[in-house]
Amino acid sequence: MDFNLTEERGMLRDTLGRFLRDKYDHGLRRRLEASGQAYCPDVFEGLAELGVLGALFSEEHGGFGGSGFDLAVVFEELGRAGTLEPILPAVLAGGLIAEAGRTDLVEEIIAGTTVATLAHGEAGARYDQSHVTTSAKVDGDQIVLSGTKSHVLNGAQARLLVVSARESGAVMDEAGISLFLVPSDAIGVTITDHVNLDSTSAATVVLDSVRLDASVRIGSAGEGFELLEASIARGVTALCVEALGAMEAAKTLTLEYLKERRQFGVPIGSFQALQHRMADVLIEIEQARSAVINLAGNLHRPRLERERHVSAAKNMIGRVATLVVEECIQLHGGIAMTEEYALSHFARRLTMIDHLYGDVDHHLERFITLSAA
Amino acid sequence: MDFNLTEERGMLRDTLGRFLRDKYDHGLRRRLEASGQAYCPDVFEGLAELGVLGALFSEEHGGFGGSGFDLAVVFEELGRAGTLEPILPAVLAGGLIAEAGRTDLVEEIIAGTTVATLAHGEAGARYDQSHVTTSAKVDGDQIVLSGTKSHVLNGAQARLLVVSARESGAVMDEAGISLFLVPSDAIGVTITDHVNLDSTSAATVVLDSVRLDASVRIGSAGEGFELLEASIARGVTALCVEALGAMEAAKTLTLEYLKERRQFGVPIGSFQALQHRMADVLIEIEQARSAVINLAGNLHRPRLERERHVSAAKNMIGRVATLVVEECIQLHGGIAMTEEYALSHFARRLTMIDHLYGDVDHHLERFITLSAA
Amino acid sequence: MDLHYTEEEQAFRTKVREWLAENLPHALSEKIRLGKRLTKADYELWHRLLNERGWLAQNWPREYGGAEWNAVQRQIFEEESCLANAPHIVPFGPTMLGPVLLAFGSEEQKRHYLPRILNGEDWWCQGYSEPGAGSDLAAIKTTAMRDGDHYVVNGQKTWTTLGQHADWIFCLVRTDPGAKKQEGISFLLIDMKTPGITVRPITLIDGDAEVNEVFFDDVRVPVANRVGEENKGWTYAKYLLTHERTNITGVGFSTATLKALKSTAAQVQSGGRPLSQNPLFAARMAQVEIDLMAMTTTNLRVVSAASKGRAPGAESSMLKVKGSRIRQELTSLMRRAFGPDAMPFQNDYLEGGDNLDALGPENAASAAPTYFNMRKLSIFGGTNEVQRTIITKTMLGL
Amino acid sequence: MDLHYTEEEQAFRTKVREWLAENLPHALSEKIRLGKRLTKADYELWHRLLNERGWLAQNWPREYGGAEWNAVQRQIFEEESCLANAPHIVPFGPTMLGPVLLAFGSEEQKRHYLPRILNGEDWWCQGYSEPGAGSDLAAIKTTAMRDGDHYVVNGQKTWTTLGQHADWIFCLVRTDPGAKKQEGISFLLIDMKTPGITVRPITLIDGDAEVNEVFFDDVRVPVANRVGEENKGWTYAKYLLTHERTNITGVGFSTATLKALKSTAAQVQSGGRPLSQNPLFAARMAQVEIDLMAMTTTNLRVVSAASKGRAPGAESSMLKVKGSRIRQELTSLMRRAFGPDAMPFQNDYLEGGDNLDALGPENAASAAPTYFNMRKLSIFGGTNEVQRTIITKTMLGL
Repeated sequence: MDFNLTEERGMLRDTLGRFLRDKYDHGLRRRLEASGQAYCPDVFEGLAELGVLGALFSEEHGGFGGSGFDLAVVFEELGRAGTLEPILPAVLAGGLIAEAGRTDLVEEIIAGTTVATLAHGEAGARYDQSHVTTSAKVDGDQIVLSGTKSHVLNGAQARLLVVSARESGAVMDEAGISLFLVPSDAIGVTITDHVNLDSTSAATVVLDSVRLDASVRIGSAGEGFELLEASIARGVTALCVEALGAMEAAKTLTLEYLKERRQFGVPIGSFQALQHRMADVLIEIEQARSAVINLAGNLHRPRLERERHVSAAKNMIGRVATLVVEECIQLHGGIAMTEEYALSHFARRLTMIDHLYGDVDHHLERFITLSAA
Repeated sequence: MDFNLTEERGMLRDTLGRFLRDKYDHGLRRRLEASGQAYCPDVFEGLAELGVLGALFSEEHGGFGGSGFDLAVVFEELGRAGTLEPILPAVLAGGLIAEAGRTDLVEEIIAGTTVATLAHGEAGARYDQSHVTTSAKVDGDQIVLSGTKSHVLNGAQARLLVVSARESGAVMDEAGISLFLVPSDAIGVTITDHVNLDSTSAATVVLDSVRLDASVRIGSAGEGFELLEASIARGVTALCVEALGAMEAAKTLTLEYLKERRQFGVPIGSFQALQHRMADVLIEIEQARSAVINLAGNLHRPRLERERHVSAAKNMIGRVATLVVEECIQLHGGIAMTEEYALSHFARRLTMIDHLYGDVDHHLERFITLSAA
Repeated sequence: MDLHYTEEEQAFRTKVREWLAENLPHALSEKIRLGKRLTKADYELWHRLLNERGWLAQNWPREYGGAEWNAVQRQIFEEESCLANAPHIVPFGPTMLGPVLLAFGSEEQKRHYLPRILNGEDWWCQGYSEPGAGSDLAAIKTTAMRDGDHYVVNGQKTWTTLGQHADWIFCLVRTDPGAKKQEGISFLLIDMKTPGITVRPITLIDGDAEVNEVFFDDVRVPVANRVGEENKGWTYAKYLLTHERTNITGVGFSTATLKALKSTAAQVQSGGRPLSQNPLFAARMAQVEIDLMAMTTTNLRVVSAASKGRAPGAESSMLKVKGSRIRQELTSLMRRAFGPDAMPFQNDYLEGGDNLDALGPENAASAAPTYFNMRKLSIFGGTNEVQRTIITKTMLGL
Repeated sequence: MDLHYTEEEQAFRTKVREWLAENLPHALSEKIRLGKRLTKADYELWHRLLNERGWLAQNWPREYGGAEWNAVQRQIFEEESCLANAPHIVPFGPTMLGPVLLAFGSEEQKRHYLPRILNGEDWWCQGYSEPGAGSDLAAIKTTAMRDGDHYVVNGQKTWTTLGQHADWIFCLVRTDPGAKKQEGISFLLIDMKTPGITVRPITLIDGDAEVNEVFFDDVRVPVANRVGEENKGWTYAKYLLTHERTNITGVGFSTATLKALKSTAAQVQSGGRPLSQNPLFAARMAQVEIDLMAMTTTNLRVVSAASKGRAPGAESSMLKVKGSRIRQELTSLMRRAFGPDAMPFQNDYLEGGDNLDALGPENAASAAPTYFNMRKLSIFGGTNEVQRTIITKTMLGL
């Protein structure tokens, strides 16, 4: 047992942390939003240069990391800084692109010159990962894709989409789903951008008889679900760690506020009722950290074990995030409800993470099902 | 709308309250237990004289009350005093005996000369009210009862048992259940006593081919469930109000302790963290009170409305009771864990009430089902 | 003991319900249903309609154009309004300032200001909170120094709800800086057009700008605009706060939100069936419904006592804490119900009219913003922590 | 970063598991499984078996007959013991007093007392708490006045666990009544057979009498029985408290209880199916399992740091609060699982041997008593409130 980071990971964490503390703050996020930018290209480039994207991929795929703990190191710092740059899409889509053997594209992703994302969600799917109605029809040696994908993270900034579509089976079947590599400028692809409540950017992607060479299929026909689930497991790991970082940021802001803010002539942190509630917040954040460690450390395990930890961690993160958000706002008072105070960003991001890839209840039920299997 | 008691009920509450404050305390309960007595006959007689049992029955049945609010007045005071006398069994069995037209027996119950109880529970039934395996076989103009009844409240002190038994149908069917009036000294009846964790007395009743005249059947053959459910609704009302009284007692003890007990040189009630937790306890007790008022005020309504309030109140009482028990113990510290301190009785009674006629989860699910009906 | 409304009260409910059905404009109720934001014109329209019926100033006496309703009637109106998706009344004029003027204003002030509140000439806002004061409401730093027939006001107010629309602001100002905290405060009525006043909207976590900062820079206010005596303003402020707190339970809001939640959960599909049939979600909904059933009765108990003239004590603090928790839980469930569809931030849709299409279900856009907005319930009007302290001090006598 | 046990640690686990399988008497593990109470003889037997293997004094150095295990090894032993339904070690001698004597005792004291702890000659109990002290542990009123070669002890201790069996008690006594609270305290070893000592068992809410009051009435204790310096006892007490707190997480207990709970829920029928398939009960179980999975890792993080010599700070307070909550939740679920069968108070069954039949399922009798007993976890060893204060003071520095 060893709960220490390797030297390399420790160095990455330190340089990344320093870089973000220098470059990123709530003011930057607000400027980006005011100017309608989804993220800051300079920062994104800087992150790529630091090797943040490379850390997401194994050496085999051209990176220098790829394990759960590599994701952990990167995303805790990103979460703490509250970045908007498209790193999560690289986790969700990148592994699948690597799986397809397209090391050329992975290289571009690692270099930060190509943004790739996963186009999987659909209207009415809620958290059912096998809910796929977008159709993929074979026509000679071509594939024709038709359907609409929702909540595609950084869809409008992506040059490459990994699209899930159904080749056979009914709407909720796991079998029959395939994954396809689709350039965002392919004929028939229409991408409509929107901003999320947490300032991240997402898009609706309409595929209107998009005709591509059948070689864009990743893996075997109708057998994409397993790959997809594994990729989402990595995405959820990244999200959970990001949430942990955001919790740490919220905690730091709140502890500072409790010390600085005076009321009735004393710092509000001297009120015992607030102290004890803050203690519970701190305890639960440690629990969240442990759940995340468990997930990161089991990401390479066989499916059942891995997914049990995915659901355990996502459930824990969802619960603790709500506690952190609601308590940190309450312990602050009105100031925390203003958009110009940084906590509001972390509160929104932490809340929205529960809406991505399954919420507290979804993963609790899934944990029960997986445990019985 | 009027949330005040009628003058008569107000008087009953006041005299009953005064009587119990005079006669009942934790010392009496402990002496009863030490001497192996299930309850105090003197107090029981006194309660009957005050009209406590008469208040449980309508004028039609020889009493002078019988409504939900009559139960409420009586049981809040009983709960606050933490009495062990067999009044709840009179609610559970009494209404059914009245239903059977046996006003002679009801008179004895009201006078306190006869204890009657409901023998309905069975091993393995948990909270499923229609789980009845005890069989009733018609043999000419006789009925033969066979089976074992569990958790029969004051079974060993009762002279009359209302026994549920199955005349037809499968183990969980509502149809096919009948109710029978069985003297506890009938041949083939064996009653084995035990004490519950909350010092109440209960028994296991074995019916070994108990042969009785068929006239002991209450209502029509196989149609007893409806009567039973209505009677249990009254019993649950009594239990919920009793719990409310017990919560008030626990609250009073805790508020006193917070004021008197000093630590670090000040009363522990001056610690803000404890104050705020106590405030939450007080708020939830008010919620419990309202749920109980809703139930008492809807006890005479049609089945669906009545039972929705039964489940809402029992769920609320279960949740609040756990909060009250756990917080009042914690706010006290070690002293609350000693058997000689009165709080320990209220803690045990409040907890055991959740184990009677359905717990928090059982009634939440039942509320959902009833609401969908 | 009788849980049920009297025939008179039921008839009143029917009257309210029928009037709402006939008079509430569809465009307004649609905005409320979809959680869109109301414009100044929307509120003004609603106030005008209510005033035409005599229902705008519900707790004023009839002789001043009020409805003279008791607490039960006001409660019934609130429930019916919420269920009909009617806007709420902007409380600052009719509900808050009105009673203060009636109790403490001069005859001239009553004659001048009350009709203007009713006919919509004056939109009022509240100048109580100050930056840095928080729960310590009496920590007022805004000063009003006497200069002949005027006070010269300097300082800053904050969290001024809908102040961007206001013509007038009622303010707590410090007129005796030497006095103890709760003394030396006066209650001033200030025309927002007076030179030296600046209003700065604060964008909140939900993207809305419903509150403002108001800056006073040598603002000259006639002494005649003071309500009651100099340095006695805290008394009037406390009177107002009591009035403010009566409706904080939000039973009407919660009842309407629960209804909307159930209908949403029946529509949203999850795991191949309606979300309402998911055992965990159904349990969460049922739990809050059971809480609300009890809360409704707790509220009626207090309201019924109040309508008989008994003033609510620690009870109103209990109602505030529990009422805000239930409202927060309901809006949290609404957010959860929509799953990923609660993520898009559709500010234009929420601000706009009928011309914009929603991304996802039409009522999903407001779910998460409303959840965030409702966090305020446990903060303003005395934080839930302050309420807990009131509750225990009352019970413990420590 | 490596979540998994080293090969060495895994081999250690196997060794412990095999030894338990071979040596734990069935009669003992049955008592634990059914939640029955252990007799003095039961504990003595278990101590003897452990001592024969050299595993009784786990954190003592080998030269004194200890196992010299690090924190990870102790954690592994605890987990395996709980899963095997082994009794816990009565900690007062081997786990608590032992380390204090090793650190602060005289050579003579070590040579005399340590072997007697190991071979079971002396059963020790703890004289820390006093009536009225509660969380304020240093508020010690029991006095020890010097009289020649003796101290004369007067006062009262309480919550003395298993003191009814004890031969000796280690006590905090006040030797300088004039000194400040945490000064003037000494650490005395007192023979329970000394005239003037009275032990009164306290029956607890679960019907058990596991704790006692101990009264001292002019009890003469040789000065040689003092550990360390006079008036420095608080230092030794704090050292001991740190040792006491390391195992308070109860991961082993919780893991074993979760396993028993799952098996119970699979057996109990509810609504025509096993309770384990009831969505709400399954959700409660899964929720606490997820909490425990995280807690286990939190604990390992602290334990692993401790085994590398880093002293746990606020972490042990966090472990205590969360660990006690999980244990309490698990025993609460166990009680709930049995429904009405958790009601009968089967004191004789819990006290007795194999000859008595249980009413209802054999492991139902202990469910509610254990639930009540476990309320103590958030009270003793520093209440959870005290722990929360430690956590925030550490983080806030206020």
